[in-house]
Amino acid sequence: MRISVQAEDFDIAAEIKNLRANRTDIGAIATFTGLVRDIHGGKTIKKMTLEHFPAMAEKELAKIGDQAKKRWPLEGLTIIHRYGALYPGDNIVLVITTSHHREAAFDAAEFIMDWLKTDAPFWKKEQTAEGNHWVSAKAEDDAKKDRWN
Amino acid sequence: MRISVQAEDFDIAAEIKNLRANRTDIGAIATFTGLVRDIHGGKTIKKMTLEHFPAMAEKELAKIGDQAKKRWPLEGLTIIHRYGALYPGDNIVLVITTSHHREAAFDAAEFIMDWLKTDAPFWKKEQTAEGNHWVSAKAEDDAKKDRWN
Amino acid sequence: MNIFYFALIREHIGTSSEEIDLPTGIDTVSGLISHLETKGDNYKAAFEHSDLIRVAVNNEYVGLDHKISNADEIAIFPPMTGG
Amino acid sequence: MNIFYFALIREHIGTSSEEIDLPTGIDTVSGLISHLETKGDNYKAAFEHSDLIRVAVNNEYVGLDHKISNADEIAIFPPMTGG
Repeated sequence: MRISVQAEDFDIAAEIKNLRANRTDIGAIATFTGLVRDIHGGKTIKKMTLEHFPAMAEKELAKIGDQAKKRWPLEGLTIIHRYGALYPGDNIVLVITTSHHREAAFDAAEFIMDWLKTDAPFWKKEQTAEGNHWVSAKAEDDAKKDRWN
Repeated sequence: MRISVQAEDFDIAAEIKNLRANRTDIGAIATFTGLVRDIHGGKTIKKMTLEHFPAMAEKELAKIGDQAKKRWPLEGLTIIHRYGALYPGDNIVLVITTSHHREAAFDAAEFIMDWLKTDAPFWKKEQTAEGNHWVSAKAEDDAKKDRWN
Repeated sequence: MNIFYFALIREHIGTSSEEIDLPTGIDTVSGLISHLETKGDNYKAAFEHSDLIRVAVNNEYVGLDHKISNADEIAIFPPMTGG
Repeated sequence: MNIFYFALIREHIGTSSEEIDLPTGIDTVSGLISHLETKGDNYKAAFEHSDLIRVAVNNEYVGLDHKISNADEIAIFPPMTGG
């Protein structure tokens, strides 16, 4: 399991290559990339600043990854979350899961994303023409997480 | 929507880049890569030959893609399916979905994979130490497809 | 009519395509398959398990009761295993 | 004890961390928050909506009734919005 909390961008091709290595037993690779959108809640986003809690961030991502590995037979798992100043079109988060079977890869990636939204210690602040504001947590994100229980 | 049926390998990074272009309105990118595994049904796979029906293959992939686009608000969609002689570790199929929201991207990619398994005119023949055999269609694949109805 | 065979069905029959004249009185896919079975044991073996036969007429999937004419192009193959 | 603040709560309070002595008689997270609210309007604003407060003690998420001592390290922040 590779976990990284970083300011710099990630390279999805390099990350997939790293998980595949020279293995020939992987049947399925699912990836999810979350990006900064130029519009959110009807407002034009100029910039997004991601604050994080360094002492907890990697640890919590690893915990979420461990939960996914307990639930599904994964061959490999990568979670990368960026912090700092980001702009529309920039990458925020990357999840890669590899498994013998497609369903495990898909479900684990979606599970990890759902849990990241509510349990990873990151906070988004958006800069718009009308000013800056912290993004509110969404009740629907709690609901998405809860469906895995 | 980009659809390709090809003998040559694909480059996931180039395909993602192509879908992203310079857009800043994409919030989520889901990808799925299916690969040849070295073991299937307890047998060691030396080689897999994928036969296809050229007159229908791209058309059927496009139909499945169109169905996904009707069901979910996708920003972009790529489906690539290889044919010919493949070896363990080789790529078989790539699906990429982009959307404003992660759930649409995940669900559409999974839907497309489920439908591909039963509706795309491709047939897998495996070469093992004990001989060659055509892969049997799985009842569970029909069940996976049916859950979308 | 032109008939195309794929995968295991192609291997049983021993050719990937052939041209035949649809006999008078046969106007469905299942009728065509019954007719083909009279052509030899290789055809019988190919069509032994009717639940493992899939058919396309003019590049569209159809059921076994689909109506056909001599102008149609037929493809016969096992359940697909792509993806 | 060391207290760390993040995001909107950090901005309301005006600092990302501070060290305080846990007053005698206070031994829960909610007790600590009530105590902090006596320190000024900036704290009151930060903790106005108790359902928007999340807490970690020694880098583990806890509930508001979690027991604390002066040796603990506390982090207080709004609901997370990562991913």
